[in-house]
Amino acid sequence: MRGEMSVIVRTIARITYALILVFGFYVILHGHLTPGGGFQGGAVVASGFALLPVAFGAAAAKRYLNPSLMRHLEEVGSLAFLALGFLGIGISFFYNVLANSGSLFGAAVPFGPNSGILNSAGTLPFMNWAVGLKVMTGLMTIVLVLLIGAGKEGKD
Amino acid sequence: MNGINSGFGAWNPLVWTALFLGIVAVALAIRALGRKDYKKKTGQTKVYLSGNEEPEPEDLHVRGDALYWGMVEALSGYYRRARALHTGILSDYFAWIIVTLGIVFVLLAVGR
Amino acid sequence: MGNFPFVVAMLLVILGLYTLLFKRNLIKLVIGASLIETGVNLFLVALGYRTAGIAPIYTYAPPALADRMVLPTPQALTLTSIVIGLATTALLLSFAVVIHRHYGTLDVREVKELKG
Amino acid sequence: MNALSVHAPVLLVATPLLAAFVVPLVAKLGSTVRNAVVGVFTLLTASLAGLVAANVLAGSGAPSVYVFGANPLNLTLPSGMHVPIRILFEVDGMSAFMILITALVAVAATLYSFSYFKEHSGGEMYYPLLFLLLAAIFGMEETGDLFNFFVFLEIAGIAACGLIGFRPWRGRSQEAAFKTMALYTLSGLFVLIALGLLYGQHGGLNIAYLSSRVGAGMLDLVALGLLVVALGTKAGVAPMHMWALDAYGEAPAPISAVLVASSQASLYGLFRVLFTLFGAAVSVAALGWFLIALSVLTLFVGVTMALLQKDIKRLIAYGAVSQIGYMLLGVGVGFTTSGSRPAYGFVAMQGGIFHMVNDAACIGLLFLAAGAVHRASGTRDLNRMGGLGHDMKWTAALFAIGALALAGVPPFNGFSSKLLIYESSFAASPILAAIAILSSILLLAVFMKVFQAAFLGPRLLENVREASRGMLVSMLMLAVVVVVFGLFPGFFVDKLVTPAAKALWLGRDAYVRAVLGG
Amino acid sequence: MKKAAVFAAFVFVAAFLLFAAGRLHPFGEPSAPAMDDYFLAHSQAETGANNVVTAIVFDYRGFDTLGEATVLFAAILGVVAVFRGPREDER
Amino acid sequence: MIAQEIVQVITLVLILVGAALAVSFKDLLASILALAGASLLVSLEFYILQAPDVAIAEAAIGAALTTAIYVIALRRTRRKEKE
Repeated sequence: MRGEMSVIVRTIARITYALILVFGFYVILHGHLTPGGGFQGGAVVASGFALLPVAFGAAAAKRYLNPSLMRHLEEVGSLAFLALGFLGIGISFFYNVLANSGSLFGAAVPFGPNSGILNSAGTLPFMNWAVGLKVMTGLMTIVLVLLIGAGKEGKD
Repeated sequence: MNGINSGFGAWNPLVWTALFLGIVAVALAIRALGRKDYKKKTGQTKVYLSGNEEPEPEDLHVRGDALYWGMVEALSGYYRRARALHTGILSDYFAWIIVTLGIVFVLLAVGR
Repeated sequence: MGNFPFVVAMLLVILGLYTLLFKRNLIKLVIGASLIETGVNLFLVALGYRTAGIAPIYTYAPPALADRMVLPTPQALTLTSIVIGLATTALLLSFAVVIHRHYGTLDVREVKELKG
Repeated sequence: MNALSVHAPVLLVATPLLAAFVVPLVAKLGSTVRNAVVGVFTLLTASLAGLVAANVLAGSGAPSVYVFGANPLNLTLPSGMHVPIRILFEVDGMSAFMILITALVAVAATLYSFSYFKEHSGGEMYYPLLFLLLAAIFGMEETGDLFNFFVFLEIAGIAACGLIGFRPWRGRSQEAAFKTMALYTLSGLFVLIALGLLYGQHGGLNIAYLSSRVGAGMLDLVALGLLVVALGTKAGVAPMHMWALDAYGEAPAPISAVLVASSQASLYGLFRVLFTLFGAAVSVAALGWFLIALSVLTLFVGVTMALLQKDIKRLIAYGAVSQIGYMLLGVGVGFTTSGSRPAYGFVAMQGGIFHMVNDAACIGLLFLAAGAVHRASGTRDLNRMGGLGHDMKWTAALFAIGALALAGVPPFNGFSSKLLIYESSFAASPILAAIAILSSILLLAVFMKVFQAAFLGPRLLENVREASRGMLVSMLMLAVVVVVFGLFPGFFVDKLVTPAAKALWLGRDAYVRAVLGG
Repeated sequence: MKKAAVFAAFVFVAAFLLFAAGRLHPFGEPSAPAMDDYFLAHSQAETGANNVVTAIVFDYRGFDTLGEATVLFAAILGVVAVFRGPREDER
Repeated sequence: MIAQEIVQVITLVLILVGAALAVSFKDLLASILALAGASLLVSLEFYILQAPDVAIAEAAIGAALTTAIYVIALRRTRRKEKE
């Protein structure tokens, strides 16, 4: 963790990080079809991020990402999720208004095994994105704040 | 409406308060019968301690610790044990939870 | 196989309890809490398993097995519980770091200014 | 207006959550805007709490159900099912009562915080955490789903510990926060294990559904034991009370008051488990007597140890722990006699439940006053205080009201509820009444000591100023509650406490029927 | 002595937990799956999601997920508050 | 089927071993790594129990992020558990 690691580690970390990012976003996007969803994708992205301080040192990680920006993004994600819950308040809180409506993400799904229709599941994909944003930035904030805060005046 | 009745006794705070205020009024009335010619902050109201100097008010203040030392002393056996149990060690907090859980399990298993 | 997975989950809980009760380092206590957490998660997921079942996802599910899926509810609960576990762990560890800053120790027996 | 009434239970939780997410964003605009937003949301939450309670009490405490994501929203069971599949809120008389308590404490604590935290940093974290804690407490009191209860329990625990450790430059606050969090985590996990056991056997998570299914099987009893111990720990019942002393003592003063409400919400959960979830299955008299024994222990340990304390907030914390003993004593007597249902059992329930609101008001008042004293004098050590009453007349008077009420001196509110507990526990066993009265007398002695040491005597400290107006107003609010509840107890017992006690004592069937129908 | 008592209680509790694990329904054969069967049968029609777990997490038990997101939010606030650095004195 | 059961039993036993090591190591870093290993095995066990959603979450959160947080916290405190 101390300082920077060798070029090999950094290169591998860069590639792995990109791969993990792609995988994480895929997991979020296809959350209603394949294993995964907002949590898992967000957590995957954040755990890929945890690689950065290992490879580039804590200082570099801090330069890339601003904890207070992350925190505000996290709040935005929470608000979006809450708002999606409120969307159904005409009927009841968390009612899935978009499902089977025929509009965006409203395609009906045949019963039983099928190959998956991305344009389905109503509000669920939106919720996946809200929670994904939230979990991703939230976990990053925790790691960053611990990194910065614990380093600030600890007697190493 | 404003009182409560427990089935064993009744309690009406308004009546109680009226009584209490009445007693206070009586007490004040008795006090008013006393001498009125004392002047405050003169020699007339000075404390007389068998000719000794009156101590400064700061020295007369009873500190929080000292107020019940007699009671604490009398119960010192209990207090020694009770203080010893409040160790402040986290493991002991957990230990109490587990012991209580064990007792509850015994009670549930036996008393079923 | 019997109830072996349940037993293992409970054993994890018991190991965590042992750590909480008899270990002396604050970070070790947090590890104990994490172990209990893991054990409970395993317990929940194992509750919902069906022998020879498949994951409760209809995308490309083998049609022959589509009526034998494992129970989904415990999995949903476990997802929530995992994130809660991470939150508590992070908070506990940050308290431990600051305690170390103030007290210079992480020994449970020495972190006891609040007593009596 | 009707739609608002219908959705009030969920809005009551969603509004503080929304506030918690919004406040950090508006905090950039300066502390005046932030405080205005916080104030508006607090008032909104409190009025929603009033609306929910009014709706429930208008139906004399009959449970009303709100199902999340269902169409229509009171559809608890889809056609052909006997298990509720969605999360639902179920608000009955007891929940309404608890909601009112929490709202009262919430308003007082927020108002107080405006002055108390004026020059502290981190307001953009303090108020959101406070709102999260409140939302979680409201959620715990409203929910009808066991896992949802667990989630709110965890939110309450985490937000509470964030607030306890909110002043990281004090090592002791971190120690208290770590200990509290560790115990909260363990008890939360016990709840989760119990939930797993219940789910594994009955395949449901709804409290009403589980209540209709649990029996006296060994697994159900293991779950019951875990739930009792976990919720007892969170409520601060001796001998698991030690975290409470650290937490109440080290948290910022307004938070101590809210923590009392949070402990009471856990106690509410315990009552819900005992009377509603396991109401039919458990006729274990041994458990009832064990709870009574614990309550007596809590009482006794709380008051006797309070006598020794030098730190004013830790002393009040011991007082707060002893009050939990009174509530548990009243309801424990009710639980023990719930098989035979004699008249005094119901009176005991009324006393224990009535004491909850009285305790929240008095202890809250005392904590707030202690915070004012701490701020004014710069110390919490009783031995270094003295003569504060010369400069802080209002605080001294309000502290005296709180102390007398807590000690059960008539005509304040503590006396009315304690009277009900004394008389009914006397019917159960005279020894219990004797211990309860003795504890009350000791409590009076304890607070005589505090009052004498802090407020009376010559001035020992220089530059002491009266608490600021906001702090005084919030204390005055609680003091008014103390006095009004003391002078007109009959009204409140009739209107608030009796529906709550009935909901626990006799309301199990109605609670189950509201969900399962039939 | 004290430690022995605690250890005894620990062993007793552990025995109870293991006993509970042994007494549960046999592994792999859930005893009361009515609620979960409902989810498996209806989640596609009601929510349009192929992944039943996602359907439960965000639709049937969406409120829990809101709570879980809140837990994370609270933990972040707590951690940030703890590490916000030294400032002001006691008063 | 038998092969799957054998794998499962082995995984479960290894989880227990990892947990026991996490409890018994005096070196806290080793302890944390043992915990991470146990977490990873639990994630595998989730996969075997047909819970891929939970498996991904456990691998990312339980094994990776929790370990990172532990290691960061450990850097600023004492590494060895005192005797």
